[in-house]
Amino acid sequence: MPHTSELADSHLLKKDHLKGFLRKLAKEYRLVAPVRNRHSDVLFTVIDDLDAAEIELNEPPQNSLKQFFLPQQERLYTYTTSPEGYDFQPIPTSIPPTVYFGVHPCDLSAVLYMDVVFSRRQRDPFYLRRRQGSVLIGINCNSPAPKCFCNATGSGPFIEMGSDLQLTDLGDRFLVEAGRTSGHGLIERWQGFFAAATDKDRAARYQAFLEARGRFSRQVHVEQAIRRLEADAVPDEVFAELSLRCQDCGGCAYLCPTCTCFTISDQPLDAISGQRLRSWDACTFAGFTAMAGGHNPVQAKTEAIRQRFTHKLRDDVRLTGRPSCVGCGRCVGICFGGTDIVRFVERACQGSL
Amino acid sequence: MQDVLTTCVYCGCGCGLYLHVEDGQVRGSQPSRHHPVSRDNLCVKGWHIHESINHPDRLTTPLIRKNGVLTPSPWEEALDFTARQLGHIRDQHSGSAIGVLASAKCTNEENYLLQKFARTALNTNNVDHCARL
Amino acid sequence: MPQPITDIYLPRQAKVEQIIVENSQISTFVLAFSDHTYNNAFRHQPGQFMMVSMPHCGEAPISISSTPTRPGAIHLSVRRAGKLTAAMHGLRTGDTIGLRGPYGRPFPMEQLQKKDLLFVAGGIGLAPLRGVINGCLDQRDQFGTLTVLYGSRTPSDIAFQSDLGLWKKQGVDCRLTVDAAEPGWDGAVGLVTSLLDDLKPNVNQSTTLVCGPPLMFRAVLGRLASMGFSDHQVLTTMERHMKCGVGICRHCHMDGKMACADGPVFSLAELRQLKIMELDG
Amino acid sequence: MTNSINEIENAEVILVSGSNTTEAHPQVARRMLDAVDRGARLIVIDPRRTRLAECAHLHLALRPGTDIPLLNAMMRVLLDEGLADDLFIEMRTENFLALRDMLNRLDLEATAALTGVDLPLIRQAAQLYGRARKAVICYCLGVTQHVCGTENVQTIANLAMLAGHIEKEDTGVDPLRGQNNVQGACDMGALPNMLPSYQDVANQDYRDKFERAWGVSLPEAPGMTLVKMTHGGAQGPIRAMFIMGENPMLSDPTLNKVEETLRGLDFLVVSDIFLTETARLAQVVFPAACFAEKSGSFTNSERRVQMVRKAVAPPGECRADSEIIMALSNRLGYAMEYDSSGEVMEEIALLSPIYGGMHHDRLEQNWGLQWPCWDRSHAGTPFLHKYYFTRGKGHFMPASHTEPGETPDQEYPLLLMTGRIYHQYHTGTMTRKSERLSRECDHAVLQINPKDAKAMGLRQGEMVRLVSRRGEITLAASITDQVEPGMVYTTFHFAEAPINRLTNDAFDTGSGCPEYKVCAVRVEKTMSS
Repeated sequence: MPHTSELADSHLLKKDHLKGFLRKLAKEYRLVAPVRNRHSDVLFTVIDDLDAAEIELNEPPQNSLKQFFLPQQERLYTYTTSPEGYDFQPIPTSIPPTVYFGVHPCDLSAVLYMDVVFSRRQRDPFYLRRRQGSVLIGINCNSPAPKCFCNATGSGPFIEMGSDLQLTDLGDRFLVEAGRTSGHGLIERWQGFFAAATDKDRAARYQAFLEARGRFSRQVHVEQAIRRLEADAVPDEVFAELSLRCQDCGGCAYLCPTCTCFTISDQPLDAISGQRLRSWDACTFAGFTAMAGGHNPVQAKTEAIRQRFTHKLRDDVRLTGRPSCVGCGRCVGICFGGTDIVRFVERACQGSL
Repeated sequence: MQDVLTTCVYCGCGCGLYLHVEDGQVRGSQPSRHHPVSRDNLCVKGWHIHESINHPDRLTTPLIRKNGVLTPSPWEEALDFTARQLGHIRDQHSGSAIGVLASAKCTNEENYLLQKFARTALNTNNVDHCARL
Repeated sequence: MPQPITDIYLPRQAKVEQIIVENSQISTFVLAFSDHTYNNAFRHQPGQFMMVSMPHCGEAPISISSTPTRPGAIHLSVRRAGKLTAAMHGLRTGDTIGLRGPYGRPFPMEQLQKKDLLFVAGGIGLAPLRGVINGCLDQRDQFGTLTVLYGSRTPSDIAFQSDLGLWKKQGVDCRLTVDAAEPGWDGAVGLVTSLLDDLKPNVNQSTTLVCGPPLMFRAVLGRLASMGFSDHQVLTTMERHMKCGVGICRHCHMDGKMACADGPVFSLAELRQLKIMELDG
Repeated sequence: MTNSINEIENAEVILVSGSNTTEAHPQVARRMLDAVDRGARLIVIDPRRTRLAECAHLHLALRPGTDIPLLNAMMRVLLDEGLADDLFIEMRTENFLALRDMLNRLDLEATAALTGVDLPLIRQAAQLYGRARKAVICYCLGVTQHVCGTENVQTIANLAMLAGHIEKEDTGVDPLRGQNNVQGACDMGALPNMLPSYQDVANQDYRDKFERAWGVSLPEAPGMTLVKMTHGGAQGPIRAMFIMGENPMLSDPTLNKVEETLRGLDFLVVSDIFLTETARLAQVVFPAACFAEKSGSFTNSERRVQMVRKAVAPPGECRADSEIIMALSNRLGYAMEYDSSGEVMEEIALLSPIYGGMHHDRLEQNWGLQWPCWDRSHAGTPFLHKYYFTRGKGHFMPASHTEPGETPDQEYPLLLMTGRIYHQYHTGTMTRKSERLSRECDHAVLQINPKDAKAMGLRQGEMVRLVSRRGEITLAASITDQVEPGMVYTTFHFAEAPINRLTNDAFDTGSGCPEYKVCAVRVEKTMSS
């Protein structure tokens, strides 16, 4: 990671003025940010009342931006059957231009990955209509949370790309780097909020990065696991052991910011009409691969678990040069049986250096 | 777009989960991270709880059996008819000719009201639920 | 400015023009898009598939069994397997269904030119090969000898009988076998591999196209290897559960490849790189 | 549960009996597996090799219905090896001598043989449990759904008291409650013999209290239990029923009898969110709001009372059950006027001591409160029986083996057990509406051992007819060594294969709990196969 941003266009925003800046943004955009609610949970939330919302930039939010671009359940079409035929009507959805504020590097990396998934082979209209017109304002992580391991996946704790504006907390002020044309536009538009950053500020950013890098509480050897998978050197017993513990909840995939598997299904409304839905799916479910008539080419749980980890740590590395695990730690410690990616990496690397 | 914390209905564990509401419909669910039971994850049933809430097969109007067929009817008619029937049996036989089943899936408040209703309005202790199933 | 994005998931209405009953479980549906302009412009390549919509049933991938050399109609040969295909078997001429496609990597027809082609199929597996065979016949001078080996459960299960008859007339070496004979059957009985024993192909000149259930597939591969076919000379088409058809949803994953977009046609050499149940058992 | 769910992960030894925890209580299983990862020992008592049993250090695959002899044998081992907690027994229990005498008379070899579990395995389990400093017992319907369910529970209590494994944090006896608010429905007095907060309806003092609050005189005699109400027959004493959110036409034993009873009623009114098998028989069906469309509270298995919050408006004309009850009550001459569920809770707090400090404003904060919560200053009770048992001293109740209500014979040679499966909930009214849950599991299967399947010439997935003295159903065979030879197992979620047409209506006289875990059946091949 270079020690200063490649984009030298950096500015200062005093923390005192953050809310003022967000208020300006909220006049022209829908504002989404991590908010600590009255139950003490932190969720990316659509903010209607900026003064009532407690924006939380340290504790990572429990949800990611996935649900905004690929909703858990989305209505695609209504259909009708009549003597004239079988007809599909797209369901129009107007997604207001949205600023996603306070996005951590892991989640920014995840959005970049989703952009690839939903436009590499084919441009996915439903993803893109939600993704287009969105502005991402990232925040680098000065103090990674205990479950985080983005240092091992190359997606944090600081990030150089992916956002329109990237913030670094320098105590009483944010260093603001404009990553894209749209980011420059935002700063230009509300330039009264920003002061020019000096080399001293950029040095402070580098210092914060160095300190953040030292704050990870665990070493997860993702790169080694990738090499072991690529060499087909992970013993079958590892997958067998993990699959025995998998309780089939789907939680790891649903919480994961880069798990984009989905299913499409019809829901009848009455005898002659219905709606076509798209919803999250998980490759660990037996029904994910089962074909009509019952045959399943993935015959054992072990193979489903193998698919989950090889996809993230081998296939996507082949495709994009980096794993699609972004080290956010959401799946860690939440698995009913303890079959998370960190345990996989540990097991996969056992007995090798 | 809004996430409302509530309690899962799919077993006695009692997970805290958020229902994701979009355009007045529940379109998803997710666990509460800090809830002592759910602790940031749900079982497969909890993760798909929205599918039964917004399902088109939901009953949406009172039904009264007319000429042998359950027929959509106005609330007032259904309530009046039911009260008349229950009142008739209570008065003709006694409250003990009426049985009331409460529900292990309904709220405490509703169960309280239903047993109170049985014991007061219907004058019977014949109130139970499938506690043992 | 956001660019308008083509709605790749929107099915187009197509009309059932004709239904050919192939056997008790398989029918071929002859379809044309209701939009005539679209229908006339529609082109596919053999080995590709369509995503078929049926009311209340969602979508399923069905391989195209017609040849692009005969445009104007799309043939889908369908075996009754699940909810959607069962609903298709309830269709009548004039009914409409939803279609989108064509999708997937087709058979490499240019590589097959001048080659002797050996087709080995079981049951519904002949459907994706039917388009290739008819295409070869329509451009007969571009291909070498054509041989079709086809296995069925019983004589009354033999599908595509009219095609088989026409192919024979046009000089295709068609050989049939059944798992279990019935009265009146004087043909071969046994696995389709046994038909291979009688063949003396010019292996260097040949390519084999195999399609059938996993057990048959594995048996045929073994036999072909002992006959001297290299993995590059064996082509097949894979069947998987699919939802998007365009390589996004991942239901059809095959150890890193997507059957819908990287396939469904693969050479055996490509498949050998993958951990898949068809080869590993 | 006497403990909180989170305490389970701190136990050193976890003894699970008659609970398919990974399928029916996933969050509890999560704690068990976490505990195992931290070094805890897991003992599973279950006739089937469940997924949890596969993860266990010891699996005692007992013959169904022999819980009491198995636990008695474990207790005898504790006594013989000096692992009984003498101080605890002395300070906190009574009637120990009766238990000791019974145990000392026990023929250990013969008792073990009765259970079908090897004695060394029983001994090992007893030693693990007895030596632990913190040990929990989790049990579920596999223990209670027997004719001797009450004795089974008492025997579990005997074991815990003998080892002194109760009254401490991370230590205790934890019955896992099946349905989301079965605990609350009991707490609220939706029971024929109990007013809210387990105040006996036969007790004049309690009745006086409620009569003053409610302004009417209350019936004295305890009412009929659910099984009695639904099994009275066409000419039974019950002439009308009001059923709110239950589906006895799938959930109750001996369904033919239930159907006869419900069809024979003069009047049946059902309030539900979908048109259930029961609602189809009704004269009036009310469309109810579901949990996402109303506010109130549920009480979970660890006695935690937590808020249910309204997220969306009910569809169509649906109304909350509370509105329906009030409208009917007002029409029947008993005025009910509550403006909110919070107002109802205020009345509950007034009349139910264990809910005394529970008001919605308090439940809104933190994550609810665990009862008993005596008043507004009380913080609730994470684990029960600290310092004293509810009834004073813990009373040992020695029990001996009781045969099930029906055992296999020549005509019905197989033993049928019923239970739940992970992807479905109860009668499937809600879960079967889910595309995903249905995709993963949409039909009932009959688990049968490979030996029995081979003897009958069954193939995997073949449709078979399952017959008992009370009825028959058709379902697919699933050949698996999860069940022992001579046993078969299926679930009750599916209306297409209503297993409760077959189950026995023998029930536990102590609790009224039907014996779902044992009845005699035979398997027949269907014509089509």
